Amino acid sequence: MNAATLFGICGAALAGLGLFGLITNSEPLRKILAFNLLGTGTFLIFGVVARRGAAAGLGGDPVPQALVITGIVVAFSATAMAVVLLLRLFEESGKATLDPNEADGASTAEDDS
Amino acid sequence: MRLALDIFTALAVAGGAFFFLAGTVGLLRFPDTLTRLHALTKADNLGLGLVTLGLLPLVAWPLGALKLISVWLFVQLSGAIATQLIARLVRREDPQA
Amino acid sequence: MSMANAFDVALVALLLAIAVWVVVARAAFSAIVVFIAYGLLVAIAWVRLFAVDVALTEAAIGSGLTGMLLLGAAARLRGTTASGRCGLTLRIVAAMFCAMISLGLGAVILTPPDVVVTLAPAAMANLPPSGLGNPVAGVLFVYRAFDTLLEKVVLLLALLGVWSLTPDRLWGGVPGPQVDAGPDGMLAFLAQLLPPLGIVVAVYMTWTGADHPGGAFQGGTVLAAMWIVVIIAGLQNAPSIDQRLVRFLVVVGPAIFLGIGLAGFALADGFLSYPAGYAKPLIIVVEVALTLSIGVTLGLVALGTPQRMRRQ
Amino acid sequence: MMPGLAVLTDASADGFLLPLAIILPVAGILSAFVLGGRHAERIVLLLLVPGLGVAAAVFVAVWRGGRSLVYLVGGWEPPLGIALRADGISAAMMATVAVVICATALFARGEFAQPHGRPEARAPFVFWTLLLAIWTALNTIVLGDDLFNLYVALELLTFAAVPLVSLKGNAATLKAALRYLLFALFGSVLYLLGTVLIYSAYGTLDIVLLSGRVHPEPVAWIAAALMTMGLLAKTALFPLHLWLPPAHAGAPAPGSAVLSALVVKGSFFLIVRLWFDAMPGLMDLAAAQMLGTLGSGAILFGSILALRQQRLKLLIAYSTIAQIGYLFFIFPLALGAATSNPWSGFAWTGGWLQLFSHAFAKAAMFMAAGLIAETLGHDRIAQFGGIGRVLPITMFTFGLAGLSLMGVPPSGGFVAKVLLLRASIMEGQWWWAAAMLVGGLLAGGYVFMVLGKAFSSASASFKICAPVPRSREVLPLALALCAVLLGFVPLQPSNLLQIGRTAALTVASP
Repeated sequence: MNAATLFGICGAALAGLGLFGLITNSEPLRKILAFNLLGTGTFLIFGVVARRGAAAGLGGDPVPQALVITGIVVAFSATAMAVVLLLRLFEESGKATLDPNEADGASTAEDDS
Repeated sequence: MRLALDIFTALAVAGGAFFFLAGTVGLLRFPDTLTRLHALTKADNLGLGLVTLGLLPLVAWPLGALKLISVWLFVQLSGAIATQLIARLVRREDPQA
Repeated sequence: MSMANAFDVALVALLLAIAVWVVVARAAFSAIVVFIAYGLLVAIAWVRLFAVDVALTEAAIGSGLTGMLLLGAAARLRGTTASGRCGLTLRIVAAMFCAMISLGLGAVILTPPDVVVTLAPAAMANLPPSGLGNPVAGVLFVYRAFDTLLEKVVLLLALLGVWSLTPDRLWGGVPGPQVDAGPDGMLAFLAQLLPPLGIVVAVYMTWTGADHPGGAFQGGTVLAAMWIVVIIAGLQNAPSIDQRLVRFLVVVGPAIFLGIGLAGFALADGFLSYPAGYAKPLIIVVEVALTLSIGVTLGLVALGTPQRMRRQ
Repeated sequence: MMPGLAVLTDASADGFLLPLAIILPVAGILSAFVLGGRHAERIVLLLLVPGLGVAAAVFVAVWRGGRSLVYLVGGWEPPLGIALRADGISAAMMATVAVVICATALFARGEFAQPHGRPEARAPFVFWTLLLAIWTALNTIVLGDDLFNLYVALELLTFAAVPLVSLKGNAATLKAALRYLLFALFGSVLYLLGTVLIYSAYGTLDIVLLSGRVHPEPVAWIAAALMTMGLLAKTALFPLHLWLPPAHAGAPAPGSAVLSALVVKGSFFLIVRLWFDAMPGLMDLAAAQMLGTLGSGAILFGSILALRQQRLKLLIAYSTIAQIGYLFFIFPLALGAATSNPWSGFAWTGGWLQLFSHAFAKAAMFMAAGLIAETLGHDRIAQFGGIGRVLPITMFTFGLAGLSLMGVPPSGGFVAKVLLLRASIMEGQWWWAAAMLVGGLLAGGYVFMVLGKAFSSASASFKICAPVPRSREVLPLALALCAVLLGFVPLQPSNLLQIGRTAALTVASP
C-alpha cells in the first residue's frame, strides 16, 4: 500500500467518524467539532486524489489542492458562525442544547408583535 | 569527519528523544499542574534543543540552520509564555498550590 | 517497510486515535484540546501528500484559528453543557450508516480508475503567460478566480452572520474581551515581541505565494493572529463594528478583486481575465489587498459579537 | 471530448449577461457593507431594476435563441476553467428569483426602513445585505456549470439564509437557526464528498463534460448518493425536514417569503442538474421510485401537520414541506418516461411549473401572514375572527395563493398538478396521482381553515394592534396574481424548459 492510499483510507475513516459524531452527539459544540473532523476527512480524500494526479513535475494535481484551500476557509466560516450562534443561544436561554423534546416550534412565532 | 558528524547527530537526536519521552512520562505521572508543567518545559527546552543541535550539521548553511534555530527559539518563546500563563492561573484559582 | 512508510503509518494511527477520542471524550474541553493537536497532525499529513500550500492553510486556519474559537466557546460554556448522546437504537443505526459511508469511500480509494485523469499538465502548460510560478496560485487566481472571489464573499457573509447576532442595544459596539486590569505582563510582552515578526512573516507569505507555497490566505491568517494577540493582551481594544475604516478594510480586498475582474471586460477577454503581460502585477495587487481584508475579517470573525459599547 | 467542443461553439454573444447577473448583487453587498446604514436599502432598491433587467434579457435571449447561453469565466475553458451556462430552466428560474426578490424588497421597506438621522440599526443593515447575498447565491446556482463552484454557491446560500432566520434574536429563533445551520453543513459536506469522488474518477467538475464521461459504475453511484442525500437535507425533503418549520416560521415575514419560495428550491435545482445533466442515465427506476415515495410522504405528512397547527406561520411552513414533495415526482415520472427523452414529457414541465407557482404563491402567503401578524400582534389562527373585514385584500391574496397550493384553476399549481397527474396515468404509476389528490384535499382543508376563521365574526378580544397601509397589501397580491397567471400557460410540455438539455445535445447531434 503506498502512502497516498494509506492517507485515503484514513480520510474515509475520519469522514465516517465525524459523521457519526455529528449525528449522535447531542451537544452542539461537539457536533461542531465532529463537523470539522468530517471536513478534514473529506479534504484528505481530495488530497489523495490530488497526489495521484502528480504529473508535469508537480507533486500533485494543483486543482484539487486549491479547492481544498477554498474548502478550509469555508469550513472555518461555518464553524465560526455555528459557535457564535451557540454562544448567543446560551446567553439568551441559559442553555446550550438543541433538545428536540421542547416544543420550540410553538414558541418560534411568539414575538410577532 | 562525515562519520563523526553523523555520530554526533545520532547521539544528540537520541538524547532529545529521551528528554521528550521523560517529559511525556512526567506529564502523565506527576500529581499536579505545576509539576506537570515542569516536566513539559524540560522536554521543550532540552529535548527540542538537542534535536535541533543534532540536525544542524545536516542542513544547508546558513539559511537552513537559521530556520532550525528560529523554530527552536519560537517554541521557547511560546512555551515559556504559555507556562507562565498557566502557572499564574493555577495560583489565582488555588493560592495554596 | 521503509522509514517514511513507518512514519506515515504512525501518523495515520495517531490521527485515527485522536479522532475517536474527539468523538467519544466525555468533556468537550478535552476534546477540543486534542482537536487542536489533531489539526497540526493533519497539516503534517498534507506535507506528506506534497501539498504544502494546503498544509500551511490547515495549520493556520484549520487548527489555529478554529481551535482558538472552539476553546473560547468551551470556556464560556464550561459546566453548562450536559454531555449527552441519543438513544442506543439511533446510535446503532447511525454507526451502521457511517460505517457504510466509510466503506464506500474506502472502496473508491482502493480501486483507483485505470487512467488517472489529472489537470496538472494543463495547469502547468498555461501558467507561463500569467508570470506565476506556483500552480496552486494559478488555479486560485487565474483559472478558477471566480471561486476565490465568491469564497471571499462567503467570508464576508460569515462576518455579517456573526455581527447579525449582536443584541440590538450593542449594535455598533466593540467585540472581544475587555482587559480592565491593565495589560497582562507576560502576554503583553508576547504581544509586543511577536507582531513585528508576524507582520514580516505575513508579508513574506503573501509575496512568495505567487511562486512558492503561501499566499493571501496564509498571510492573512498570520496577520489576524497577531492582531488577536494584541487585543487579548489588552494592549489595544478591538474597533467598534460601525467604524467606516473597519468596514472599508473588510471590503477593500474583494472590491479590488472584483474591480480588476470587471476591468477584464474592457481590457482583456472578459470577466476575471487579465490583460496580457499585466497578469502577475495585477494578481499581486489583488493578493496584497486580500491579505489585509482576510486578516481583518478573520480577526473580527474570531472576536465574535460586540460585547459592550465604546466608552464615550 | 465532443461535449467540450459543444461548449466552445455555444459560447454566445449575450454570454456576458451571465457573470453580470452575479456581479451586480456582489457589488451591492460590498458597497452596502462599506456605506452601511440607510444606504443599504437604497443600494438594494437601485439594483432591483438592473437585476430584473439582466434576468429578463437572459430569459429573452434563451427563448429567442432556442439554445443555452454560455460564458467562460476568465476565458478558460473547462475542465481547467469555470463555465456559466443558462439553459431553459436556468432562464425561467432566474426570472422567478428576480421577480420574487424585487417584490420582497419592495415589501420589506415597510418593515426594515432605517429611520432618518439615527445611527445605523442592526436589522435593516443585515436584512438588506442578506437579500443581495441570497440573490447572488441563487443566480450562481442556476447558472453554475461546475460542481465545486456550485458548492461555494450552496455555502453562500446557507450563509445568507441562516442569519435571516435568527434576525429577531430571541432564544427560539437562535435555536432554529443553529439547527438549520447544522443540517445545512451536514448537507454541504456530503455534497462535497460526492464532488471529490467525481473528480477522482472523471478528472473534471464541469457538468457538460461530465455528462459525456460518467457511466454507470460504483464510484458514480456512491458519489451521486452522497450528493443527493446532502442536497435533500438542504431541500428539507421528508424525513430530513425537521429544521424547516421553526426556521421558516421564525424569520421575519419578508425573510420567510424568500426562504420558503426560493432558498429551498436552490438545492432542489441542483438535484435535478445532477441527475438529468451531469449524470444522465445513471438513475435507475428503484432510486427514482424512492425519491417519489419520499415526496409522497412529504405531501401527506406536511399537509396533515399543517392542518394541526395553531399558528399561521407554522401552518405555511408545514405546507412548504408538503409542496416540496410534489417536486420530487419529476424523478420517477420523467426518468421513467417511455418517450425518447425525459424532458419532452408532461412530468418535466409539470414539476417545474409546480416549483415556479409555489415560489410565487408561498412568497405571497408569507407576506400576507406577516401583514396579519403585524395588524393583530399575533398569528394565532383561533383568534383570527374579524380580520377578513380589516384586511380584505390580504385575505383575498391568501385565498388566491391557496388555489395554487390546492391545485384548483385558475392557478399555476393547477396546471402543474394536472400535468403531473397526466404523466402518472400515462406512465402507469397511478400511486403518485393518489398522493397528489389527497394532498390537494388536505391543502384545501388548511387553506379554508384559515379563511373560514378570518371571515367569521369578530370575538370580544379582537383588537387591532397596528394598522398596515393598503399600499403594502398590493405586493403580496401581485405575487399571488403571478401564480394565477401561470395557470394560463398551455397544458403541454413547454419548449422553453427543454432548451439546452445536455443529454439532448448528445442524443440529437450526430
